[in-house]
Amino acid sequence: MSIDVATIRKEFPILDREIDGAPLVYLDSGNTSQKPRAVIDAMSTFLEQSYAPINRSSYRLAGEATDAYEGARTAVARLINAPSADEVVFTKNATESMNLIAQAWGRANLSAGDVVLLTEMEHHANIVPWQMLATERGVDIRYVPLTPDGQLDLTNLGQLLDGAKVFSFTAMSNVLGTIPPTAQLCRAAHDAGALAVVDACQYVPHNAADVQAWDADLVAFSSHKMCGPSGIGMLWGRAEILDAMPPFLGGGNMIDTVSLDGFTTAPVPAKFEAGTPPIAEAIGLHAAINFLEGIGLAEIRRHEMDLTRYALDALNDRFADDITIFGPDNVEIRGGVLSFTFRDLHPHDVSQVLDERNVCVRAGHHCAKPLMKTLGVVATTRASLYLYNDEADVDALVEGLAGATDIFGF
Amino acid sequence: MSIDVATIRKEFPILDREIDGAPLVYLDSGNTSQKPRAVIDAMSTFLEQSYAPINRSSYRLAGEATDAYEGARTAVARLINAPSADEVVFTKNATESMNLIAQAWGRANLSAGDVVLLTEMEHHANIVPWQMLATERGVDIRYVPLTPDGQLDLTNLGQLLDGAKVFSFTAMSNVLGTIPPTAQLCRAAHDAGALAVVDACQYVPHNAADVQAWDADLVAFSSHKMCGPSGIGMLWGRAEILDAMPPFLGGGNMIDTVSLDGFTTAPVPAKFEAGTPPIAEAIGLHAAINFLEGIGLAEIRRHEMDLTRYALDALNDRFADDITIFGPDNVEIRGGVLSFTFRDLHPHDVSQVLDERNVCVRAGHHCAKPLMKTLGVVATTRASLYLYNDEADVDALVEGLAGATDIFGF
Amino acid sequence: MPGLEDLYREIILDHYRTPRNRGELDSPPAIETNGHNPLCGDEITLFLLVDDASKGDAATVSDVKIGGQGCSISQSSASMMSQAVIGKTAGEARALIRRFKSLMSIEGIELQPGDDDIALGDLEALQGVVKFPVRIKCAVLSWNTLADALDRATSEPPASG
Amino acid sequence: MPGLEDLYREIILDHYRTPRNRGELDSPPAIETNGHNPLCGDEITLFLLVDDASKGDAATVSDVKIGGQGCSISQSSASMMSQAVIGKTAGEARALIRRFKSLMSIEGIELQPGDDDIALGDLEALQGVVKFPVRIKCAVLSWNTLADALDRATSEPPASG
Ligand SMILES: Cc1ncc(COP(=O)(O)O)c(C=O)c1O
Ligand SMILES: Cc1ncc(COP(=O)(O)O)c(C=O)c1O
Repeated sequence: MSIDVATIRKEFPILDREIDGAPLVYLDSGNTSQKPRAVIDAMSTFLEQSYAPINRSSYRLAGEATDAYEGARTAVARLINAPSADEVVFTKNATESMNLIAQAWGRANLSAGDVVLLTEMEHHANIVPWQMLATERGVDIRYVPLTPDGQLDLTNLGQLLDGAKVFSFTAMSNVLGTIPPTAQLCRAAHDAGALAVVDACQYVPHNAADVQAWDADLVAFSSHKMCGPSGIGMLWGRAEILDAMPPFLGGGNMIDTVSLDGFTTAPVPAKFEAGTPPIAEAIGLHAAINFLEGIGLAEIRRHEMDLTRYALDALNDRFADDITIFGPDNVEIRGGVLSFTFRDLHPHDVSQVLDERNVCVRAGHHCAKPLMKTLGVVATTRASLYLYNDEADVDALVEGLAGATDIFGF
Repeated sequence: MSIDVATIRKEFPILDREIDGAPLVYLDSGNTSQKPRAVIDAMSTFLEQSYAPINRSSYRLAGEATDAYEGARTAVARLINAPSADEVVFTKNATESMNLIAQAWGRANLSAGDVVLLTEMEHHANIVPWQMLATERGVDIRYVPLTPDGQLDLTNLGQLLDGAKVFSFTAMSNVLGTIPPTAQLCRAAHDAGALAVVDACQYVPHNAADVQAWDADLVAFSSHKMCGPSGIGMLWGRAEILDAMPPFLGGGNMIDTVSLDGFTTAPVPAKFEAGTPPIAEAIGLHAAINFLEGIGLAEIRRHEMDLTRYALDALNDRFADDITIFGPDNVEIRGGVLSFTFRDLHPHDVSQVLDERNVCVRAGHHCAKPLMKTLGVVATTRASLYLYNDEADVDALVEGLAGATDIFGF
Repeated sequence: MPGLEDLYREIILDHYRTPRNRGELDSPPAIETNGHNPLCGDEITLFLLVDDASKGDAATVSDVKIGGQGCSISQSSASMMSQAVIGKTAGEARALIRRFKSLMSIEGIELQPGDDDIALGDLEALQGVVKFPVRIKCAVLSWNTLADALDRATSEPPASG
Repeated sequence: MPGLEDLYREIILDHYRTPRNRGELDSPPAIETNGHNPLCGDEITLFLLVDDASKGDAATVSDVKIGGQGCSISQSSASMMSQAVIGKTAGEARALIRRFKSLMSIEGIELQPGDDDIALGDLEALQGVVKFPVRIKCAVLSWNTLADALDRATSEPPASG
């Protein structure tokens, strides 16, 4: 069963946009995804007819808005198969979710000499918050190394986990596409007595996620990468863990009571949602989840596997030794993210030439500078695929790259 | 010169909504404001035609999105007369801005025994972050008391500021409407060698703000209270202060470089904007600022002064001793926020009865529990006015309150 | 939409205007428990006196007094509750809590055999609250506080003296 | 829209394919400065040798070498820059930096009298970059690095020996 990309494309108004007469070939969804009409409309309609504060006022309009906001929480829980919607915290983005973990859980649980295990393919969002904590607390950070084809090298995992209090890793690399064995890694973490934290930012938009099957402890992801609005992110955590964590940001909504002398906190999730939350954004996110579920996450994954296979073959066939695509070749364990170097061309120049044909890719370090170092490059060009991409998009990429030859005369 | 409320109302689609045949009387803007069509349309159009990542990719669409996002920053700077747009940081809400200050500035500058001066009329967002720091660092918090009519009692300000490292106060109370002499308070803070932090959450939406005239150091406010989208807040700070502050959240965009061993930070404002920001929200905020500036902040303030006068008189004339309205009576020093107790009725019941007529007010502690204690109440009913409210809205409030008599039979 | 008369039934207003069992009890021997609603700031102080606490569910609720401030719904609910539980055993009071919370459509309440048969009496008047979801928290505040108090009363070592 | 030919002029591609003054200088006596573009990860290492540093703006740039990696724009800009400043005084080099950054539409550059008359030579070819705003940072990276190096060269005490 493959999805009907032509129909899906019609749902995304921006894909109709032409720049200088050429259609948009959007291959930067790993960065941020485009939005279907259902999401845009859900937000406008809400703002036009139903916008109101949530959790604070008691008139009907406010009650309805609160229900709508909480409805989004329920949808998120369903999407990742969380046991309870109360375990879903809304943040501003996955980065805030990771900082919340590092700071609220980290400060309460880590002290000098404790070990945090990360991997060499993490996004800065899963490195810098821990490094900040490391500086403050004298915590040690270790990294799981990579195999030459861009998988986690788990040979010494036991040793690396020895003494670790937390193992935090990405469920899908935003550079290599690599999908590590998340459930196995969570088990290993638990066997070593460590907390299992999953950066699911790239995984959730493209796969059927199941936090219970993973047996993860804390999971972070973002709305804007899964057809939802910007300005809202998610943190899921097991109730016992979230309950035991101290608060992160202080202010309205997260309190139980406040006096001049101190405060007590509200129960989770309110405890971690200080201030006015992204209300309309939660409504848009709910529409995005309904949209993705309507198509089917497993079907989306299947489509992306097929398209990734197509792209790997098309690029390798056409450019042979002129292109180096990083990450595993087996699409069973890689998502639709294709980072590559092309001849001696700098990614900025590659992206510039592609942009001339409206092919949108990202050139740079992809917020994964340590990984760039491991790969021995300063930057890569990255094309990333989503449910609205098709073979024509990949073909446009291939043609665009071929065109680069003319300009630079290699 | 008064504003044309009838025309302004037409710009707000939700004000056309009727519930059970009655029009909406929205008197909860102090909580969160409604959105004009210009804001809703700016966001939809952006999502339909121009959505792209900012600061990360180099194709044209991304370049345009980055320019649009930065354009919002320039608009914010203009709105508050900041010397430079680079001093404007986008956060998720004013609460995050306050936490950023308390944590990034506070951790770097405060230690045991240092004094933080607040006031008794602060919102939880300007109390709890400091209390969290106080617990962690052993910092002392003092509070400026209030006069019986709800102004700051500045009699002992010098003494209270003695030894204070920071004086953080609201430029307009969200409960009392009180507008303290902000410039004078900033001067007093500086004379005492303290940092002047202003919670301008209620001020900026309703007044022409000028951070340079205030001579403030750090200022926090929210988009959703000023006709802009939810999910985005602002922090303005003097360049030297922001430059010297350590980062708050770690991740993508806020770094200069990252290795396995550590990271260095990007210049302000990127330093404080970790992760994918509220992109479409910044676009909507820009439209909101244009909308407000088109009408004129001084004109909006004038309208609200008139309407507040009208409301104070109408309520006091009609209900005399049956109503107690808190805060100063002089509209020169109060904004359009009317918190009151009505007979012996509990605010929840008052709000319920008003809701029957579609009059939306907030009942509760308004995220200012310490102030409730000072006022000697558990909760109040609060009607808060904005540019789209008119005398008919106030009349509906008065009639609704009169109706409460029938039900409870007082 | 449901009208205000569904919410503010006469019997509710009566309990609101003339709350029963308002006051305090000496603690100890009574158990004093506090509850509050963070949304609106309502506070309740509940004093519970149980005879023969060591008997657990078979112990008797011999007195209840209510203090604190709240809206008509939370106050009348507390007042009716106090009337309903005085003289009951702890077990019967717990069953009534379950029955009432299920009436309020609170999720996750597991009714036990027989709970459905418990007579609600005046409390039935609060049924209309369900149509006003934001007010449900007001109605159950005192009941949650009672549940806390019962747990403490029947688990704590008896007050010495 | 501007075409790629506006950006990738032949002279730029020539400097990109055959960068001038690539390499290193002993440091000391040369000043070594690093610059990078956080957006794309480009890095530049600039070695600057100045004669008679104590003369300040009158000191002479006697040699420049460039290392690091970058795109065609940043590499060619660095290459052309190195050619343009070798032999100039520090003051002339600073004037050229101002002139070039103003060509790139960088805000806040205060041109000084005479700056406008400075001949850009090959550097003129980079003018097209302005039409591609995201690439401006690439073009000015080496210039900012040179500015740093000049400041350090003419302020630091002369290397002993
Ligand atoms: C793997 C991974 N983790 C974390 C992030 C951070 O997400 P956000 O920018 O939404 O906070 C990203 C996205 O850039 C990512 O790809
Ligand atoms: C005076 C004041 N400060 C801070 C806040 C917090 O703003 P936000 O909820 O947007 O973070 C509010 C709004 O509730 C407020 O009225």
